[in-house]
Amino acid sequence: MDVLLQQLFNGLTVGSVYSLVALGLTLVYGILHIPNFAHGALYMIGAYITYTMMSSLGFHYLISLFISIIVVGFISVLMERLVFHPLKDSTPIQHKVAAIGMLLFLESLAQLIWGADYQQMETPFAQVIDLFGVTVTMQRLIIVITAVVAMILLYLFLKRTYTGATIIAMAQNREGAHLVGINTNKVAMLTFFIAGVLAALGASLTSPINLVFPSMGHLVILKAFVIIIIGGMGSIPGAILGGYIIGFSESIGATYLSSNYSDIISFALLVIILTIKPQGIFSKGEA
Amino acid sequence: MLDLENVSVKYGNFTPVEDINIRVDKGEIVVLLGANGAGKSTTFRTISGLKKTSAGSVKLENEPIHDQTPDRIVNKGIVQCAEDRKLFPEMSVQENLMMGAYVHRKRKAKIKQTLREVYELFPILYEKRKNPAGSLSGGQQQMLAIGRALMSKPKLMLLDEPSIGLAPLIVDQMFESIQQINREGTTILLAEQNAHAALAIANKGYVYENGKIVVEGSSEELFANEKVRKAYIGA
Amino acid sequence: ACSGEEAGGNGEAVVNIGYTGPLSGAAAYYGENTLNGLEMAVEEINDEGFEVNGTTYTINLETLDDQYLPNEAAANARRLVQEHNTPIIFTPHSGGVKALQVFNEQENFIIGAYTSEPAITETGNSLTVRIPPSYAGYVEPFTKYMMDRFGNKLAALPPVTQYGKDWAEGLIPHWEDQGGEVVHNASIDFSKDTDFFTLLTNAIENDPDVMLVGGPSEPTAKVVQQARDLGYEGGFMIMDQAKLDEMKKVIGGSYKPLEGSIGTMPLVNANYPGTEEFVKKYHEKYDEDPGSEAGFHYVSMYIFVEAMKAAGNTEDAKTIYENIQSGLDGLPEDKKVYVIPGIDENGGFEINTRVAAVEDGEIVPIKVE
Amino acid sequence: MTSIFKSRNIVIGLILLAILFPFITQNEYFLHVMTLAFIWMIAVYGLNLLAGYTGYLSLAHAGFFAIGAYAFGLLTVKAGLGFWSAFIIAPMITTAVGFLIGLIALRTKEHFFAIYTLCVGYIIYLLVDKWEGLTGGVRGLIGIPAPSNIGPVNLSTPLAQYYFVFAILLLVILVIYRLIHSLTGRTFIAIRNSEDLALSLGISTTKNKLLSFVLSTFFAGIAGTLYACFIRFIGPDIGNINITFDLLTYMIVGGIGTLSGPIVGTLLIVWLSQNLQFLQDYRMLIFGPLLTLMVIFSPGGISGLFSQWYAKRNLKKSAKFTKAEEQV
Amino acid sequence: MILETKQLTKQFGGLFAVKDVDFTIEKGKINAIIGPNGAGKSTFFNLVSGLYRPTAGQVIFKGRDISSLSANKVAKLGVARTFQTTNLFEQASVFDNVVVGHRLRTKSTLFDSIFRTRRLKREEEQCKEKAIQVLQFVGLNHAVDQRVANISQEEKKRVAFALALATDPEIVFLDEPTAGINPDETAELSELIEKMAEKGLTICLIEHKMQMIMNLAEQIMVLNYGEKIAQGPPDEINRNEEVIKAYLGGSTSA
Ligand SMILES: Nc1ncnc2c1ncn2[C@@H]1O[C@H](COP(=O)(O)OP(=O)(O)OP(=O)(O)O)[C@@H](O)[C@H]1O
Ligand SMILES: Nc1ncnc2c1ncn2[C@@H]1O[C@H](COP(=O)(O)OP(=O)(O)OP(=O)(O)O)[C@@H](O)[C@H]1O
Ligand SMILES: [Mg+2]
Ligand SMILES: [Mg+2]
Repeated sequence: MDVLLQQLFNGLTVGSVYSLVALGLTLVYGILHIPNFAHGALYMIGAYITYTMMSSLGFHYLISLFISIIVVGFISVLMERLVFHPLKDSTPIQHKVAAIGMLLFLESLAQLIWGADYQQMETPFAQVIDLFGVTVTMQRLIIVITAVVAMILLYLFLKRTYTGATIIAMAQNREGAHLVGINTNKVAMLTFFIAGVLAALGASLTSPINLVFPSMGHLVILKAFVIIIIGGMGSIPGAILGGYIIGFSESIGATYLSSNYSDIISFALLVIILTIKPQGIFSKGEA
Repeated sequence: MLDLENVSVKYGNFTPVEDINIRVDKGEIVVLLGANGAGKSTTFRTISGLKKTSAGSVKLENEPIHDQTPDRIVNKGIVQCAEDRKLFPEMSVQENLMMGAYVHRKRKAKIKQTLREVYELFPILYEKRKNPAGSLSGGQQQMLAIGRALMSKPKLMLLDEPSIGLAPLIVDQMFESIQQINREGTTILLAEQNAHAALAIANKGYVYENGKIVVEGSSEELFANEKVRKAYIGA
Repeated sequence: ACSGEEAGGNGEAVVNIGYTGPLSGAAAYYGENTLNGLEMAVEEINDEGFEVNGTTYTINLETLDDQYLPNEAAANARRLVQEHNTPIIFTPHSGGVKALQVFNEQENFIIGAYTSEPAITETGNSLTVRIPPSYAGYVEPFTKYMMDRFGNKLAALPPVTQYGKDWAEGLIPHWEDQGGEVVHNASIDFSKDTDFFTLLTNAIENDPDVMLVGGPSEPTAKVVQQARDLGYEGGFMIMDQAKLDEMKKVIGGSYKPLEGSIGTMPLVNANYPGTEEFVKKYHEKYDEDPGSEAGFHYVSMYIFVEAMKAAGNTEDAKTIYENIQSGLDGLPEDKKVYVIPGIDENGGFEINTRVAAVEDGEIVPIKVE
Repeated sequence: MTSIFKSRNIVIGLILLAILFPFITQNEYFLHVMTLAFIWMIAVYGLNLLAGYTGYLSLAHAGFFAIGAYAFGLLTVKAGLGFWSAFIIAPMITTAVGFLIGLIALRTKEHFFAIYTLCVGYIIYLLVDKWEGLTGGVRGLIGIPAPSNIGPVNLSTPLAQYYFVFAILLLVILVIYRLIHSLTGRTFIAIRNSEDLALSLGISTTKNKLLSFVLSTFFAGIAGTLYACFIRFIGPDIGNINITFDLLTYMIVGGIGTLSGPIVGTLLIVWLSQNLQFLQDYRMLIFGPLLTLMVIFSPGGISGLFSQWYAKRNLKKSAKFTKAEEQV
Repeated sequence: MILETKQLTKQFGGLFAVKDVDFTIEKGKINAIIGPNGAGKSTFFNLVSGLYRPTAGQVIFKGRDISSLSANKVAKLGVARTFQTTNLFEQASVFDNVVVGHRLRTKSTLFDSIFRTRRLKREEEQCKEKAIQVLQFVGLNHAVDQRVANISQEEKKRVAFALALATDPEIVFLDEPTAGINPDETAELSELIEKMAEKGLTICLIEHKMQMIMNLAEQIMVLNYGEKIAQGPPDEINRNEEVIKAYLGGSTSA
């Protein structure tokens, strides 16, 4: 087994998940111009819903996953309606705080419903494959492929369709969007829906190789922030690229530096980058 | 075509627009004159549905629109070119114009055509089509705003002080283009400080004084009106 | 001051016993387990109550959440003493214990400390009882068994908790004394590491014969599973917090992936006098198998009650503390979920540990001399 | 000027109340909770100075709190320094670190700043958590000494500690009060409102932002130090992001950018959570939404509400002080 | 001559917003910069006031090269400016907006603030007096305690003036001070500008309203595509072929 190869693959898997989460975050940032701290909670809820569908209702993994992304999509929309819409013309700090409030709420809600202990999610795709010396489980292949497909679709949607463009337009000037005849409420809801879907997708994909617990979103969301800053806030390609950068630097870092400090790597990376370039690397990269 | 009947607007307990009546007929150019804070922009915001009326009704071709959302109103053919432009700063000039044609998104060919027209009207925009709108100068942004409004081929176009920050030469061009746009069949409602140039091209006008309409009439009448001459033509 | 006073006029007196532990946050599940043990004991005891020189007492368990935070634990303890004047306060984490030790002697209450941190009993606090066994008991049999069966190259992958660290630090020196070698040593953080593959890949790269893993059963099982996925064929030493039987459920109902694992004897398989009954009752109450946290708290509650009886006193912590040994001796057979012969001079319970291993897909007990 | 500090006698009243509190409640536990609340207040004032008056929301605050606490802990336990010397040096250390981090962090703005500090805070937490050699890792630090006597005054009893912490809190409030109502404060507020304009008015934004940041870390440092010598055991958790969120909640509920906010918010939440014990794990089911509702319906927090009502009641004065109460 | 630019140049990507501009401003005079939109007028202001670093060339203020100084240092030396879009502290009262204006002339440190030193008290008085004084000067005595959010466009312009004046400048740069202001108000504002000049201030303003400029300015510079195409007294400029072509077009009397 070649470590480097294996670790590169591991990095690819994790990176894919990071990218998915970061994408949603960056989209919402674009619309709201606020970092949605509650995004990590959506991620966590997504995992739990899939888990419940499977364990309590005995649905197939894929069906559960589908239900989960839809439900979380709507929860996300709800959040926009109830929290961020009323706040649309208030200060950045208010936005951040509101988001944090939601985060705390959803987490204790999850604990109330599902309890605080580690849950673990079955997957029908547990088969182990061996690709030229690299150990690959089916699940991991699925993670990578699904993620990539999802990203391509999203990118086309935003670049090639008018509806996609409205998201970006609205991100830059709400009233301006009104004046050209865009229904900004629809756009906002659409964006949040997409973000929710991506979060739930990421979570449901990765849960079978990991664990499900109320605070599972914390670190992921923190890293997602690191990613979108590295990638330039609001930049789609930036988020994707950033996701993989972090994914790889972690798995490689854990191998050749120290596994105990592997969490710090991504943050250190960020601190270094912002120190050199306060606006992020690809800050011009408006999607 | 457009009728404002006894319209009042409130910001909290403050009433920037009170019981005004405005009538715009098809093919006309109508101008709103008035000091700062007189209520012109508020009127415009109300027509566009960005601000709700507290009393009275706004009718387009005799159907009320004051309860409609801004995007609906644009779809009905009323587009506004706002005082503070409301461009998409990080989008390129061309992308801004394309968004202007959002309501016609289905008809690609038509959009191309209109785009060409706008570039003819404002060549500078063509030069800068790849630059982000935010990097344009004050005046260039003004042109872009008007261009974007034109892209939706509106029936009725609301221009809020289009001459702000424009060089005299451009101001003249601007008013010419407005006339031209009007000739091509777009009805125009114009808010202006620059009463001289505005009245020169307008069919009729209304004069605001803190929220109420104090004088109205054909441009000739307004030219003749002493009060108006003193206050707004500065002659 | 409630202790000793007439409660509800039914001629019975009440002893308040305190508990402060993590009932929210990441450690809540652990906290709940510890509490379950106590509550079960209390219910049983209150059925007929217990008699201390003449008066019949029942126990009133006052529980407070401290989110695993020392300062919260301290605040709670002060509250328990102030408002319920509790002679005994249980707390299941070393942070809390340390924060309580700052004032438990002045305030005169016993700390029922469920932590294996040696330091807490070495500080010479005169009113601390360390409930769980030190892992010392496991180190020797684990090492011997693994070296005999698999070899002497060890990869240590303890969880980043204090518990995990202590365990590793307890085991590794002994392993090396026995001529073993530690080829890889890194800790796993279940709440932070997004992918165990990365860590395991590195560990397995040094092809160890044995892995030291631990933590709650689910994640530990996960690690075992993924190690197998990556083609690891050696043995696992499993720290006592994880239960072989629970892990089996997680992995899919078979002991097969756990082949060659050694760990604490699952309470369900252990044959202490009181175990079977306890497991049964616990199952009825919470429909899941009890872990050792629950078991130990259950039995300690009984021990303290016995101690109070022996002391003939339900209020003065010192007197009660002095009588714990007699409490241990007085413990009825059928309550012996664990057999605890004595308490050492530092206030730690002396418990003889039971060890089990998986051989050919079966749980087999391992002799500990 | 906040309405509380508006009329001198209310202030004096409150101070008296605080002084008499221990005798009113003969309850050590209340005393303990109150003392802790005071410590949090000090930290919240630090946060408020930066977020409320200068417009920069730092999410590394718990990190600096932890640095203060650990600095004190290590100085006394490992370096064997005397109580008072450690008590002076620990906040200094915090401030020094704050200075260095501020230099870099303040190159970023708004959200970048928030996230940057979020990550800095997390790094601090991870370092405390993982660097066992120094901090004892998850095991934490034990054996931190209680305040040693000042001359005859014995500071080891809960009562004495209560007054000790209270005295320091008063000092902090006084300092903040003077700061806010001085040119320095006006400068901060100017920056909060528009940095470009501030610049063109000859205000060195870099210098003043750094000043505000360093001050806020200084207060976090003091709070941390007090925490360490009050609880006398510290673990990595005190550097955890959740603590920052708590402090944030205190500030927002009380009223961001107001002088009375930190007191009101902290007292309210701390006592609520003590009495919501029956809800135990689910406190956040209440505080989370509370936080959100607060920023939606009353961005000025409770103090904001109060001063609005006060302003209505007393229009003439309103113009003078609403601005200080004005939320960011 | 109080301020002078030598070969001043600012480049954005490929575009020269300002190119090799030599301009001298006479002390105590009212100078004006005109030019088509996008000519580089605002950019020129941003260069002189230190918000932008020049790509090349120098800004010399009272014989000292200030091209590399940061905006706040430039302001300290006595260069004040207003913005094309007035950005004020909306939530605060007019008075409080203006008080900070004089901060740069004070020395109080953190220490002074905390210990309420004599110096602090003195300087605070000084700032408040200054505020009152300039507000009176711009004719806003009536609005002192109002919230900026509630005052009219034209009053906001005056507040902006007051702020600039509060910094005790020697030269004031005004970017389109009367944009979006109707004629009679415009007249009032130009009176105010003259009043400032009489007080010995040097003024440099950007305007498109020719009538006003022609009456007001003693010297005019015309920019086009970032380059200086003419400089001189109004009547000269009025007759300058190139200027008419580039800027004035037919109607000089717009
Ligand atoms: N968002 C708002 N909240 C409160 N009052 C407002 C708001 N917007 C405008 N106003 C007030 O409404 C009145 C009318 O403003 P409006 O912008 O319509 O005047 P205007 O005629 O367009 O002036 P201008 O010539 O400066 O554009 C003014 O007194 C203004 O202060
Ligand atoms: N930040 C920037 N990035 C890129 N280009 C810029 C930037 N700022 C200005 N420009 C360009 O520089 C040129 C000059 O802009 P400037 O704002 O100085 O014009 P102006 O003379 O003030 O015009 P107006 O009278 O319309 O305000 C314009 O072509 C503009 O597009
Ligand atoms: Mg207007
Ligand atoms: Mg300009």
